[in-house]
Parts: sequence; structure tokens; C-alpha cells
Amino acid sequence: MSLLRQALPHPLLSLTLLMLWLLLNNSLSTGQLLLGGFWAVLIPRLTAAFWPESVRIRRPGVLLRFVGIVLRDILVANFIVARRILGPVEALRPGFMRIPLDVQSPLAISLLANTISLTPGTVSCDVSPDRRFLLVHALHVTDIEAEIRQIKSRYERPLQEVFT
Amino acid sequence: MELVIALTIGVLTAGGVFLSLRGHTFPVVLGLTLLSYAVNLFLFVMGRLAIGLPPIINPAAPGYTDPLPQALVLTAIVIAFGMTAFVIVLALRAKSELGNDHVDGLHIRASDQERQKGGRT
Amino acid sequence: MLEFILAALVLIGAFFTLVGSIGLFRLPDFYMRLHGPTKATTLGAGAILVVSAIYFSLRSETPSMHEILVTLFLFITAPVSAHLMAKAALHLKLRTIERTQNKEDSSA
Amino acid sequence: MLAAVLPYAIAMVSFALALSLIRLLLGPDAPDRILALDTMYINAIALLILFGLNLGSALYFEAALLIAVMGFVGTVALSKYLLRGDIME
Amino acid sequence: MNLALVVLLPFLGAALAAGSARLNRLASAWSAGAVTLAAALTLLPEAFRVFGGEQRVEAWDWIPALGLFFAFRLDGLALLFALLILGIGLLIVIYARYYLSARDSMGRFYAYMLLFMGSMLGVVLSENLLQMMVFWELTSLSSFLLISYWQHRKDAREGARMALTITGGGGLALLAGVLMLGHVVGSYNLSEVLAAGDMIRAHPLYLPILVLVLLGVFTKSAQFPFHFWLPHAMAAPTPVSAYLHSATMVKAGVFLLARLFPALSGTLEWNLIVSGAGLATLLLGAYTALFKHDLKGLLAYSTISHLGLITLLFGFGTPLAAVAGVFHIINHATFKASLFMVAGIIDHETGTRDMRRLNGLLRYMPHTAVLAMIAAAALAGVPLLNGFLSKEMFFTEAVEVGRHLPLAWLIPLLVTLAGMLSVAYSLRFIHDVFFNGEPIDLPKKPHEPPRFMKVPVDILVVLCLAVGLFPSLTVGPLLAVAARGTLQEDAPLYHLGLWHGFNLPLFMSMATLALGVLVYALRQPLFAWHERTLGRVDARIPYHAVMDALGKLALHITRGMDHGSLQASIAWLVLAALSVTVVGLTLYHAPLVGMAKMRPVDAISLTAALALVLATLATVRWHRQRLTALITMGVIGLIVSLTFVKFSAPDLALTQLSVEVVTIVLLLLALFFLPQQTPADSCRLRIGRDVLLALGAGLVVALLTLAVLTRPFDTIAGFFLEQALPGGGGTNVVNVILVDFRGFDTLGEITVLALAALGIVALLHGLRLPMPTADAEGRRWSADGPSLIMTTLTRLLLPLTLLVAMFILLRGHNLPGGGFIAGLITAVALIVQYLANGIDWTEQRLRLDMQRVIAAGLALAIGTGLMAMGLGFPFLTSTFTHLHWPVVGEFELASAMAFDFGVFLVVVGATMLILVQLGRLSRAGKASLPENP
Amino acid sequence: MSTLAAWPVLLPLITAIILLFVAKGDLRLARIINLLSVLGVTALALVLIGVASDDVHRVYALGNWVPPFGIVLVLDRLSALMVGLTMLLALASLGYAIATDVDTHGPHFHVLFQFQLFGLNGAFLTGDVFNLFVFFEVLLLASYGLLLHGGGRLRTKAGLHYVVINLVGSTLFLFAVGAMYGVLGSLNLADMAQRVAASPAENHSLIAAASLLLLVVFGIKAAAFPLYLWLPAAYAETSAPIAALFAIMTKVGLYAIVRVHGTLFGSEAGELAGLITPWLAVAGWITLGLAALGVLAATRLQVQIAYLVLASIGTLLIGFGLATPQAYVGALYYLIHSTLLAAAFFLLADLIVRARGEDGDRLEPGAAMPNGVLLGALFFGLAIALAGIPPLSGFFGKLLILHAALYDPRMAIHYALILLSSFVIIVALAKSGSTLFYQTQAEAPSTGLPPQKAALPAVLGLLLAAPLMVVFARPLTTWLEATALQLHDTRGYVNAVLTTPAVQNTP
Ligand code: NA
Ligand code: NA
Repeated sequence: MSLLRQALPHPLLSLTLLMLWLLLNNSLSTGQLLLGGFWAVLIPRLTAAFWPESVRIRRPGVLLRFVGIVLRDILVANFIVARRILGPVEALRPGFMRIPLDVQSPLAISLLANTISLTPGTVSCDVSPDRRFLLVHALHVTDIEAEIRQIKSRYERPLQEVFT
Repeated sequence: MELVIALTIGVLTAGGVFLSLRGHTFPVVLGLTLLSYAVNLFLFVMGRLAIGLPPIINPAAPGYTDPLPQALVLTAIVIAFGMTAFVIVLALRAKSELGNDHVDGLHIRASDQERQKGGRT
Repeated sequence: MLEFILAALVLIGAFFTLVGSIGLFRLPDFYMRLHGPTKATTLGAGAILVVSAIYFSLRSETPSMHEILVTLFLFITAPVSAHLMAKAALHLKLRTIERTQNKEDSSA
Repeated sequence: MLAAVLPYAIAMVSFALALSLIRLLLGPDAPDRILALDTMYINAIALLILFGLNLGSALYFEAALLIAVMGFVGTVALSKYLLRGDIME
Repeated sequence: MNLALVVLLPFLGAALAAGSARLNRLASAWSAGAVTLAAALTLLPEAFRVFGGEQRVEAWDWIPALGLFFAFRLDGLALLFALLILGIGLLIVIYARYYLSARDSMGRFYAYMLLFMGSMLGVVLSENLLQMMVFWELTSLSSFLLISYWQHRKDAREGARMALTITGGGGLALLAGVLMLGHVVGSYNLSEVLAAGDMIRAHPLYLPILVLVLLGVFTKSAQFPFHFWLPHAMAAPTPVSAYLHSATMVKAGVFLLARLFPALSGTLEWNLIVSGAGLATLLLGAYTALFKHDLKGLLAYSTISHLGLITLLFGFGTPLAAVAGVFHIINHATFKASLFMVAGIIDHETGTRDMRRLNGLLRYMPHTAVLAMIAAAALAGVPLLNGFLSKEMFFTEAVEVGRHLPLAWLIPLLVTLAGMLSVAYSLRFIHDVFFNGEPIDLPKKPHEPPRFMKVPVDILVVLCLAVGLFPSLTVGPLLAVAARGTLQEDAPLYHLGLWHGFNLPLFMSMATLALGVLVYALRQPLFAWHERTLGRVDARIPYHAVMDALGKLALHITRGMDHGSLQASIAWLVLAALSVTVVGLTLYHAPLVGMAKMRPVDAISLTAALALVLATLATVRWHRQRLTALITMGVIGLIVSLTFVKFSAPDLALTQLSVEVVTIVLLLLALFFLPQQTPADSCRLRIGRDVLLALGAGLVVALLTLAVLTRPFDTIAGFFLEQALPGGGGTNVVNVILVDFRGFDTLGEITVLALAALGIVALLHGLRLPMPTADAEGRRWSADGPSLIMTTLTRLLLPLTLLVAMFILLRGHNLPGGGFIAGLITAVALIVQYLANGIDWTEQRLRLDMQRVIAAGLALAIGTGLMAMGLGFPFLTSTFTHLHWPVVGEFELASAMAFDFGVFLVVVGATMLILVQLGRLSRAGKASLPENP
Repeated sequence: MSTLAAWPVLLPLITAIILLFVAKGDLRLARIINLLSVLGVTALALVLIGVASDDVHRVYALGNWVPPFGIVLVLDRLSALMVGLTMLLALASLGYAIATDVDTHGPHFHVLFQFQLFGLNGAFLTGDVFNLFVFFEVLLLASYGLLLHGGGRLRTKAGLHYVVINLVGSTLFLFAVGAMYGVLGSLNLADMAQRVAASPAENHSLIAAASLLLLVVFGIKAAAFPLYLWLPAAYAETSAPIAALFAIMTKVGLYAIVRVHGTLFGSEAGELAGLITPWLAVAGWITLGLAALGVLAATRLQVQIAYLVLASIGTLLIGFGLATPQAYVGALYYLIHSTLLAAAFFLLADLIVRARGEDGDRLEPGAAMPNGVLLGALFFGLAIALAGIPPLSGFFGKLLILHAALYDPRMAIHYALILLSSFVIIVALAKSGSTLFYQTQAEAPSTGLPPQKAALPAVLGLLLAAPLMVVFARPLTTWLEATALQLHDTRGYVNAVLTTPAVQNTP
């Protein structure tokens, strides 16, 4: 087991790499599988020092659903943002929001920030040095508190469930 | 198209020459970089303009563009990169040794000199 | 039918790309401009990538899925870029338009 | 069908690129220009893929991939320069 | 062999003299004497043959391509000079041994002296004119050494330099003349040149040849207007003056006049130039000599005057005049050498040469006085002495020429005038020094010199007398062969005797003596008049004026061109490139734009071009706001990449894109330490010039591009396209070219990269730069540490990016990609870690000596090449094979891939080394900051 | 096909790699490796000169790709000669650098040194125009590193100028090569020559423009007017062994002109034949004139020597501009002479500067130098040699050129400039020699150091060339005559290169 642990310090990463290799090569041939496997073992080992803590995904199901929600939000909300961008500028009500953070793992915070940025209408601007707040800019926001609640429930909670 | 390309390369060259003639190291580096863009494009189009004919052997390909200038440009890009890196570090060295970033190590602004004098007395 | 969808998708992608740039072009302050490129443009590129994936999968009769990778990278990097640019803007105390809410938060 | 719409798509993306360039030239502040450059990079991804579709060639994919992988580094470095001056501390 | 030996012996002797001085001071004098004697003895058997009517020539090949032979010639003229050089040389050797003081280095003196002797012998004994030039210039050099012998004295240094300047310069002119002469004749050998007089005189190059040769002659023989160096050469020790200015150095000029007499004389140009210069020199020298208070100064001007006399004789152009000239060369050598030695004795024993202080020395040194009186009488042309004989011949010729040429009646008059002055200054030399009351305030108490110091003078004075009394018996045979050697034919009849009857020349002689005494009697008012008028004229003044002007001009032009301005250098460069291209394009009558049809323009390309132009203009416009300019450069890079894509160059696009990213990081790293704004540094004029140059360059490049693109062409590309797959084993032709067809270029290219990295490491070594604490607007830098989001996400990206890099690396041979691009991606992936996490954090996790990575990459690249050599193929010959492995299936292995992997390693190593070293600069800066209290 | 041609290029590269691996921080080892390699390649170069004397072009097709498709190395008399010269200089320079510890003044001296040799030898041997560009870049970048080695204010400034000018030059090189490829469609010199000869008249203007542009590029390296402005400072400010090694640097430019333009526009080239020769002489005149004035105006010894180098370039440009085989003999003779002796002079100048202590290289009277007689004698010899005064080699070089100029219609100008500049140089050197060695202040205490014993062989060895070239002028000029004839036989070169077969044996 420890041997395996040594060989594959981040099995999840290795798996991802293998999949990506196959994607890159658009091929499922044995040769590519072997080669991808080779990279999947080698690269995590080479970069192990950069990944001191192993990443644990507790609830893959939640993660998958989260990804689905985000993708949907990206699609839907983009249309809204497009309308706002193309519409009258005067109608826009931009604003900053300080979102108090419950998640504490760096990866989770980062993914949350990313999600907020990708989903239209909001961009994460900064994390307070004490990791307690995320500063977000919204292109158009009418009720800031509601918006914050929405973000926390829709994005932060699933992430907290996955990474703790 | 050839005319457009020629003019574009000309503009890049002109910009590069103008900046190369400036008196401070950084604009000169910019000028050299512009010149290398110009010459890379020039060298590249010397194989003539071809659209959709990349030199990757493929039985279905209708034809290929001249691959040689591309190889030359690739070499030229790499060399230019090495040279740019060297010259920018040299510019730092020169600033450290000469005390300012003029290519000839000159203090240009008279006001600066006056200020220095004033500061000393 | 598929081709129709592809064509539509291409146009949608191009449209969002354009929207992103229009936002960049016309919105009045930096923070607002930041919104267009980070998502509309990203989404636009994503849509076009999907078309590409399908198109080449069909053409060569083997799945061409590497476009997913481009999208993945984009989705990871675009927010990082946006975040750092915003951070820089905050540091430089860039002007926001008058009606921006909670301006004081930005300087906290 | 696809072939018919591609020129329009390319034109739209090119126009987007042009708009981004105008923002870059207008500024007014350094972050605006950085943002514009960043946008141009992403526009370029779209453009490259459209090129590939237009020519029916997969050979332009890697260029798009490369921008996706590396394009943000310039943006990040420029931003960090504004923040800290010293980008590699 | 003997002749060569005669010339070479003194050169060997010089080394001997210098070496033996280390043993014993006097050993060098002895060896110099022995060498001189040996040379003379070697010459002797040859000399007899010459008297027997032979002309001896010895020749060996030297540079046949040039017509340069190592060749010597001995005829009467050469023999005469060789005897003078060796004979008087030997006397000077003896004399100098007593003259030099204990402080003077004898070894150096005799070594220089022998060098000079050898050079002079070389001049007179050369058969090949080019070889003669070698020795000619050597006389200038060795006389420089001799004149500057007392190098601590300013006058010695300056006199030597002046002599070198004038005689060396003349030598260069002579060289040109000799080359042309040889060109006209078809040979540089005297035997042929002397026989080709008619051809030479008829040639269009005759006048240039004549002028150039005469420049050499006149400078060397101190003819007006080049005479002024000679008096300044008197700063040399007196033995040197005695040697150089009686028998040798200055005689080289007149020797050449005699030597080339058959080849060049016999034209009006010759007569006018040579006799004109001779006459002027004769008068000027004689006049000036009279007013010199310095003994050696008087002798110097007297020498100038007599050289003028000889020149004038050759200028007359008649065979008899030439014979007289040769005769006077002999006579002048004897009496002038003795007079110089006398002057040296006086100087040596009294400590001064100033005739105003030297008086009544007859009482203190009677022997010397007698010698001086006889020699001076010879100089004045008093009957019964040798000087009288040649002066008579001179007057005869002057009268003769005066009959033939218009206005030449002046010549007898003027030469009589010169003779008169000559008598006057000779008289002064005797009367002022040995009579005229008591010495005034001498540094030393005068007495006779050592016995052997006078012996050389004794010998010469006896010769003056002997020749004067019995010319036919003594000098007759030698003069006869010398005359024959000079004329290269039998000399016309002449009579060597004391008495030629009552004729005009005799009358002139008597007149000079009488008038000379008269002039001397009137010296006081004459001196006063001279001081007020002509005495103020000094030829040195125009010389110095010319030299100063030359110096100033040199400084002005040099500073004007080379004032350490990079901008000027670049402007010149651009101008040169522009002009030659324009000239090239218009050189032949061909249309600029070719016949090939142009492609139509599409809107998108036009937009891209427009964008490129705008971005370029923006870069130029904002070059002083550096960050902005950097961003606009980024745009240019991007559009260039897109252009590569558009025109079928995916590999280039990939490369350009990755380089672009690295370059931005690089420039930003540097920008931190540079001012972020450039001060305005150019005036409108400068900007106007630069704009013009830039527009010109742009226009020319555009024209060039258009001209090429509108022409059809036929390239070797077909071969690469055909052979890439079967011969190179890859479908990506660009990559196959890079790693195979032109792998050697790539090897050079990665070497450049490696070198850049190493060079940068060297440049950064010990570099400390102050770090700005605030940005351009004065804002302090943000205090925030690493961004959490960035660090986390970029760590996530690292393995993914590396995977992409491997993908790009492996497919390069067949599809766009390859080692270079993969290397840059890898480097960027790692650099991002540095950007996000800082140097310390990253270095702890990435312990790779990038220098070794570079070395490994290079070793791998070159190793694959060497492997082919091991198998008997040329360096870098590639091989590839398709393997079928169970399970894995078919795959390709190509040696070029190993090469490409080497490229990959070098790129990773070099890029990382460059960027990280540069990034580390701020750490060095921080480390050197004073710690906060 | 002879493998011999490849080794002078490969060995330095291999040595550099070994140095990178092995000798990090171990100076002694680095010195030994470097010295051994230089000795070996020098010996090889001498062998190559012998080998090339049979007048056969030895073509080495890298990668076994036949010309004109692959890159070829071509060993002929001239390239062998240039490699030999390079190595002799390298030997002296390295010996001097080690003796005076110059190699300890900064990192990577030995590696850069070997890379420099790689670049130089490659440039001399390649038969491919783009490959020539690549080797130019290698040798330039190495030269940047070496030039700046040790650092210092003026050196850095000179280095910056040198680098920037050469970067612009590299750009021009690519423009020129690009245009040539765009018209001729090939990069192999022999093939290009053939294509020039066969080119239609309508392309002649373009070919002319491109090759004149290339001439400007080579002119920068050669330091021809008006492109010489980098030279005085660069040579004067860098360390002595590097200045000595750089004596070959300008010759690379001249070599390239002779090789490239000579081959492209040989007698076969029809209307284009001899395209650039009129330009060379004009550039030579002005360069020579300005250089002579520079020698006279110099207030520092090293600057003066730099201008002497420039003067030799002017003379060489005239020589090569005369373009006859006869003139080539003279120019090549003069090239060997000026390269070796200029190098010797730079080394000697360094010894003088060390011996003068605080008086430095200013041409002003100073304290008497320790061992001044020896230094003075060496100075005298070198001054004679470089001023072109008999009996040393400089005179004979000039003589050969002047002799060849007799047949040129512009003879008068050639003569005037060569002789007048000689005159000015003699005046200037007499003055500086007299100032440095005669006009010493006996009472001033000397602050200088006597010359290191170990540094002398380098100076003496190079100086020895001056008398040897005179004594052995006959075999040397005979060899050079054959070289000149080989260079003028462009058809021979083209045939030899283009008929090179691939190696056929199977491993
Ligand atoms: Na007196
Ligand atoms: Na840093």
C-alpha cells in the first residue's frame, strides 16, 4: 500500500492526467494508454513537492452536481449578462460585495472564487488576508444581501461539502 | 494581399528603427523586438503567401507551402529571444555601472543635474 | 440538423465573444469592463470549441475531444487572471462610476 | 451550412478583437490595457478554432491550446507587476 | 653570397654588440670594429672584380609574386658608397669609443650604429629596388634610434621624431615611385630598370614617378623645403652626426639620384626640379650656416648646402656634372666627417659648442686646431685640398649649363654667391673657435683629447690633402669606376688636376675666397641684420604648424565620428543599409514589382494588418511609458502569431506565442529595476532625422517585400516535402527540417540559447541594483503576500501544463509542436510557480541545476549526432524505425527525436536559468538593504 | 567526404559541454581542459591547412543530406587558413588569460571561450548562408559574454553598444538572407551561385539589393566605414586576451565578404559579376583614412591599437576590393599579419598598462616601467610591424597590395590613402612610443608591476609571426597564390559542393 502511495502520491491527479492524455491524443490505443499511464505516474511524482497536501474529495456526487449547476449557470446567466452589456449602461447598478467565507481550505476558496468569476454578473476581486471575506464585484445587483446568500448557498456549501 | 503584407512589415520596420534610435535602453530593446517581428514576418513571407497549406504531410492535402522559411523563422525567433534576454540584462548591468539607463550612460535632464548640485551645496 | 446546430452554435459563440468585447469597449469603469471578457468571451470560445470537437469527431470518425482541454484550461485560468487584474485595480484605486454600491468595501 | 456561417463568425470575432484593441489603445489605466490584451488572447482562441473549422484542419488546435495554457501568464505577470513591481519575489 | 654577407654582417654584429656589452662595456666597441672590418674584408675581393670592370649581381627568390628578389649588386657606384660607409664607419667606431661617457650605454650605441650601417649597405648594394626600399626605411628607423640615443633629452626625442617623420614620409613617396617604376619597366631589378631609361621617360607615369622618387631623395638628403629636420638631428651624439650627415644617411638621397640617373635624368622636368631644389638648398644652407652660433648647427647647414650642391650637379643632367657630383660626394664625406669629429672633440673637451663662448682654442688644443683648419679649408674650397677640385668641376659645369639654358646665366652667379658664403662660414668656424681672443666661461678647462680620438680625424685630413694634391693617384681609379657605375656607360673625358688654366671657374673660385673673407669681416652688421630679418624665419614653425593642424584635424574628425554615441552608430548603420538597398534596387534596369499576380485582400487580413499597424504606432507613441509599450508589444506578438496561422505556419504560431509569454515575463522582471518612464531625450531635429530614417527603412523594406512577393520562384523546398517522410521519418516538414535536414542550424540555435543563459548569469554576477519602493505614480507597492487563489490554482495547473508540454514534445515530428515549444511550455509552467509562490518556496521544491540541464540537452543533441559518426555517417545523420511491439502496437523511434529532446532540455534549462536568475536580482537587492532598526 | 572538416567545429562544442558538466567551480580543471582542447584543435587546424593544400574542396554534408538540401561544411585553403589563425589566436589568448588570471574575473570564461571557438570555426567552415547566420549569432553571443567579462563602467558601455549594433546587424542579415532566398530559392552558397548565374535579368536588381544589404551586415563585423563605430571602444575596453582573440572577429566579416560575395558574384555571374568590389575599395579608403586619424588622435594606448586594427581593416578592404588574384595574395598575407600582430599588440599593451601602474594606458609621460627595456623593444617591434615599416611583415603585406593596385584604374587613390595613412600612423606611433618609453620621469616612483613571465610567451609567440612571415615569404605567398586562385575559381567550388554524394554504407 505504501509502495502504491509512493508510486501514486495523488491517484486522483494521475487519473485526471491519464484521461487528459487520451483526450489530447484523441486516441484510446494501447500505446497511448501506456504512454498516458507513464505520464500519469511520472508527472505527479515530479511535481509531488508542489502538492504537499493530498487532495481529498469527500463526496464526488456532490461535486458532480455542483459542476452541473455551475455549467448551467454559466450558460443561462451569460444571456442575462449579454443583455445587460448590450442594453443601456445607465440602467446598470454595479456594486461590491463582501462575502463572508465559511470554507477555509485554499482549494475550496479558490474554486469558489473561480466559480463566482465564471458565473456571469460577478467577479471575485480579492480574498482578505485572513481568508474571512471574499470581495466580489457585481455588474448589476439590486439586493446585495440576497445575492450574497444566493452565492453562499448555491456555490459555497457544495464546495464545503466536497473539500473539508 | 502582398501589398498589405509589405506595408505592414514596412511599418513594423519603421517603428523598430525609430525606437532603436532612442537614447534609453528600454525603448531600444522595444525597437529591437519590433525589428525582429518585422524580419521574422519578412523571412516568413519570402516563402510566398499560402493559405490552408501547412507543411504537414497528409495524403489529402491539396499542396504545401514552402516549409524552409518557416524553419528559418523558427530558428530566428529562438535566437532573437536569447538575444533579447541578453540585451535586457545587459541594460540592467549598464544601468548599474553607468548610473542611469541612457545608452551612452549620460545624464540627460539638466534639471536633474541642477538638483544634484543643489543637493550637494 | 446537426450541421444546423453546429452553425447556430458557432454563431452563438462568435456572438458571445463579440459581446465580451463590446462590454470591454463600452462599459464605463474597469470593474464593469472586467465582466465581459471573463465570461462572455470565455463562454464564446467554449461554444466554438464544442463545435470544433463535434465537427472533427464527425469528420475523422474518431472522437476529437481535446477541445475540452482548452475549455478546462480557460475555465481555470480566466478567473485567475480576472482576480489578479481586479486586485491590481483595487491597489491602484481605480475610479469606479458614481453609482457603484459599497465602494468603501473595495478600499477595505 | 457551417461553411456558410463561418465567415460571419470569423468576422464577428475579428470585430471583437478590434474592439478589444481599441480598448487597449484607449486605456485609460494600465489594468484596462491588460484586460484588453487578455481579452484579445481569448478572442484569438476563438479565431484560431474558427480558422481550423474553416479550413477543415485540426492543425490550428494546438495554437488555441497553447493560448489557453499560457496566455494568462502574461496577464498575471503584468498584474503582479502593478501590485508589487517585483513579480518574482 | 659575399655581397649579402657584407650587408648581413652588421645586422648580426648589432646583436653581438648589444650582447657583448653585457660582458664588458668596451667589448661592444671592439666587436663593432671587428664586424665593420670583417664586412670590409668580405667586400674586398668583390671590389677588385669591380675594378676589373665587372658588375656583380647575386640574387635569390624572395616573393616572386611581387618581383621581389633577395638580390645584391656591386658596381662602381655601389662600391664607392660601400667603402665610404665601411671606412668612415670604422673611424666613427674608434672615435665613439672615446666620445661616449661612462653614463652612455655602449652596447646600445654600437648596436644601433651597426643596424644603421647594415641598412645603408643594404641601400647601396641592393639590386632589387623593392629590397632597396626595405633598407631605405631601415635607415630611417635606425637613424631614429641613433638620434634619440639620449632619449631623456627632449631635443633628442623631437629631433629623432622629426627626422623619422620627414625621411619616413619621403620613403613612402619613394616606395610609390619605385612601385610605379617597376610597373613601367616590368621588373624591380636595377639591371633592367637602368637599361630602360628611354621607356621610362616616354611613359605617361614618368612625371609621377619622378616626383615621388625625388620626394624620397629630397627628404633624405635634406633638400629644400625638407631640409629642416637635419639641424634638429644634431641632438644626437656627435659620432652619430659625423656618420649620418657626412657619409651615410643624407647621402642615401643623393646616392639614389646617382643610382637612377640613367633611368630618370635627361628630361626638362628632371633638370628643373632637381637643379631647382639643389640650388635653393645650396644657397639656403650656406646662408644659414653663417649665422649659426652652434658648431654643429653651422656644420649641419653647411651639410645641407653641400647636399644642395651635389643635387644641383645631378640636376644639370650632363654626364660630366654627374661625375662631379660623385666626386664631391667623396670629398664632402671626408672633410665633413672630420669637421664633425672636431666639433665633437671641442664639445667633449670644453663642454660647449657655442662659438660665442669658444675662443682662442689654438693655444689649448693645437693639434686639433690644425686638423680643423685643413678640413675647413677643404670645405671652403681652398686650392690644394680635395674640396677645391670638386668645386672647380662644379663651377665648370655651372658655367657650361649657363650657356645652354635661358635664364641660366643666373646659375654661375648664384653658385659663386653660395661659394662665397661657404668660405665665410668656414672661416668663421676656424677664427671664432681657435682665435678671436680668450674663451668665455667654459664649463671645462679645454685640453687636447685622448690620442686615439684624434686618429680618425688625422686619417681623414690626410685623405683631404692627398686627394687635393694627387687626385689621379688617389681617388682617380675609384672615381672612374664610380662614374661608370653611375652613368652605366663609359664616362666622358674629364681631367682630375689642380690646374685647368685661367678660366671663368678659376676666377669664380678666387672670387669666392676673396668675397668670403670680406663677408666674414662684415659679420657684425650682417649678424645684426640677420637677427632682425631672416633669422626669424624658422622652417620648423610651418612644420609644427602642419603637424599640429594634422593632429587637430585628426582629433576633430575622430571625435566627430567616434563620440561614444550608440544613436549615431545605429543611424549610420541604418543609413548605410538604406542607401545600399536603394542603390541595389536601382542598379539594373529591371522593374521593381514583378509579374506574379497578387492575392486579393480579405477584410479580416486587412483588419489584422490595421491592428498590427495601430499597435506598432502605439508602441512607438508610448515608448516612454514602458508598461503600456510592453502591452502593445504583446498585441503585436499576438497578431504576428495569428498571421503565421493564417498563412499556413502552425509551428511558427506556437513558437511565437510561447516566446511572447516568456518575453513579457522577462521584460517585466527587468522593468522593475529600470525607470518606468523614459525621459524625453531628443530634440526636434534628432527626432526629425530618426523619423526620416525610420520611414526610409520602412519604405525600403516594404518595397523589397513587394518586389520579392510579386516574383515567381523556384526553391529547394520540394525536396524537403518529398523526403520528410521517407527520409526523415516525420510528417511535420518544418520539424524534420529543424531536427534533421538542417539540424546543424538547430544545434547552433540551442547553443545561442545556452550562451545567452550563461552570459546572463555572468552579467548578473555580483550585480546589485536599487529596488524602487514605489511605482511610477509614487504609490508604494501593495503589501499583500502571494495571492491565495493564484497559488492554489496554478499549482493545480502545473501537472496539467507539463502533460501538455509532453504532448507537444512527442508529436512534434509529425504534427505542429516539438522540443522548442514544449520546452517553453515547461519553462512557463515552472515560472508560473515562481510568480505565484516566490523564489524561495519554489526553489525548495525544484532542486534542479539548470546549468546541468542545459549541458545535458546539448550533450544529448550532439550525442545523437556523434552516434551517426560512430556508425560511419556524417554528423547528425538521422535514422528512424517503426517498431511493432505486442500490446503497444506500432510506433516510431527516430534519432531525431532524441535530438529534439536535447533541444527541449536546453530550452527548459536556458529559459529557467535566465528568468530565475533575473528574478533573483531582487533578492540580492533585498539582501544588500540595510536592516531596519 | 572528409570528416576532418567537422572536428574543428565539433571539438570546441564538446569541450564546452564537458566544461559545463565537469569544471563547475574547479578553475584548475577548467583551465586544463580548455588548454588541452585548444592545443588539440590548433594541431588539427594545422593538419587541415596541410590537407587543404592539395586544392581539393572537402565537402562535409551534415546529416548526410546532399547539397543543396542539407547544410555543408566546406574545407578549402581559405577556410583552413582562417581556422588555423583562429586557433593560434585562441592559444595565445588563452595562455595569456590564464597567466594573468583574467579568467577568474567572472563566471563562465572557459565555457564562453570554447563556444566562441565553436562559432568562429563554424562560420569559417560552413557553406550555407543561413547556417552562417546561425554561427554569426553563436560567435556574437559568445563574444558579448567575453567582451563584458570582468565588467566595469566603460567596458559595459562599450559592450552595450557592441551588442545593440550587432543585434540590428543580425536583423539586417535576416532581411538579406530572406530576400535572397525569396529570389533564388536556395541557401547553399554553391547552389545560390549557380542560381545567380542563371537568374533572369529582371531579378538582378533584387539580388543586388539583397547582397549589398548583406555586405552592410558583414561590414559591421568587419568594421568598415561607416559601421566601425563600435570597434574602438569595444577593443579598447575589453580585457587584453579578449581583445587579442577579437583580432579575428573583424576578419570574420571580411572572410564572409570574400566567401559569400566572392562566390556569388564570381566570373560566372554575368552582369552581376564583381557586384560589390567597387564598394569595398571605397569603404576601405574611408575606413583607412579615418583609422589613421584615429591612431593619431588617440590619447590612450589601447584606443590607439584599436584604431590600428581599424586601419588594417581599411587596407584589407582595399586589397579585397582590388579583387584580382594578385591582390588577394596581398590581402590574405596582410590579413594573417594584422590578425596575429594586432593580437600581440593588445597583449603587450596590457603588460605595459600593468607596468605603468597608476599611469595606466594614457599616452602621457609616466614613471619608468619595470623591465621597460624589454617592453620598449617589443613595442618598437610591434609598432614597426603594424605601421608597415620594413623589415617586418606589415610592410610586405602593404607592398603586395600596392603592387596589385598598380593594375587598378583607381591606383592613385589607393596609393594616396595607403601611403598617407602609413605616414600618419608612423608619426603617431613614434610619438606614443617616445612618450611611453623615452619621456619617463626618472624621479617618479614606479607603481607598476613587471610583466609576468608566464604571460610573455603569448606575446612573443604572436610577435614571432612578423619576422617569420618575412623570412618564409616565398612559401607563404606561393601558398596564398594558390589560395587566391582557388577562391577565384568559383566554378570549382560550385562543382565540388554540388556533386558531393551521400555516404552510402549501411550501419
Ligand atoms: Na668664438
Ligand atoms: Na524578483
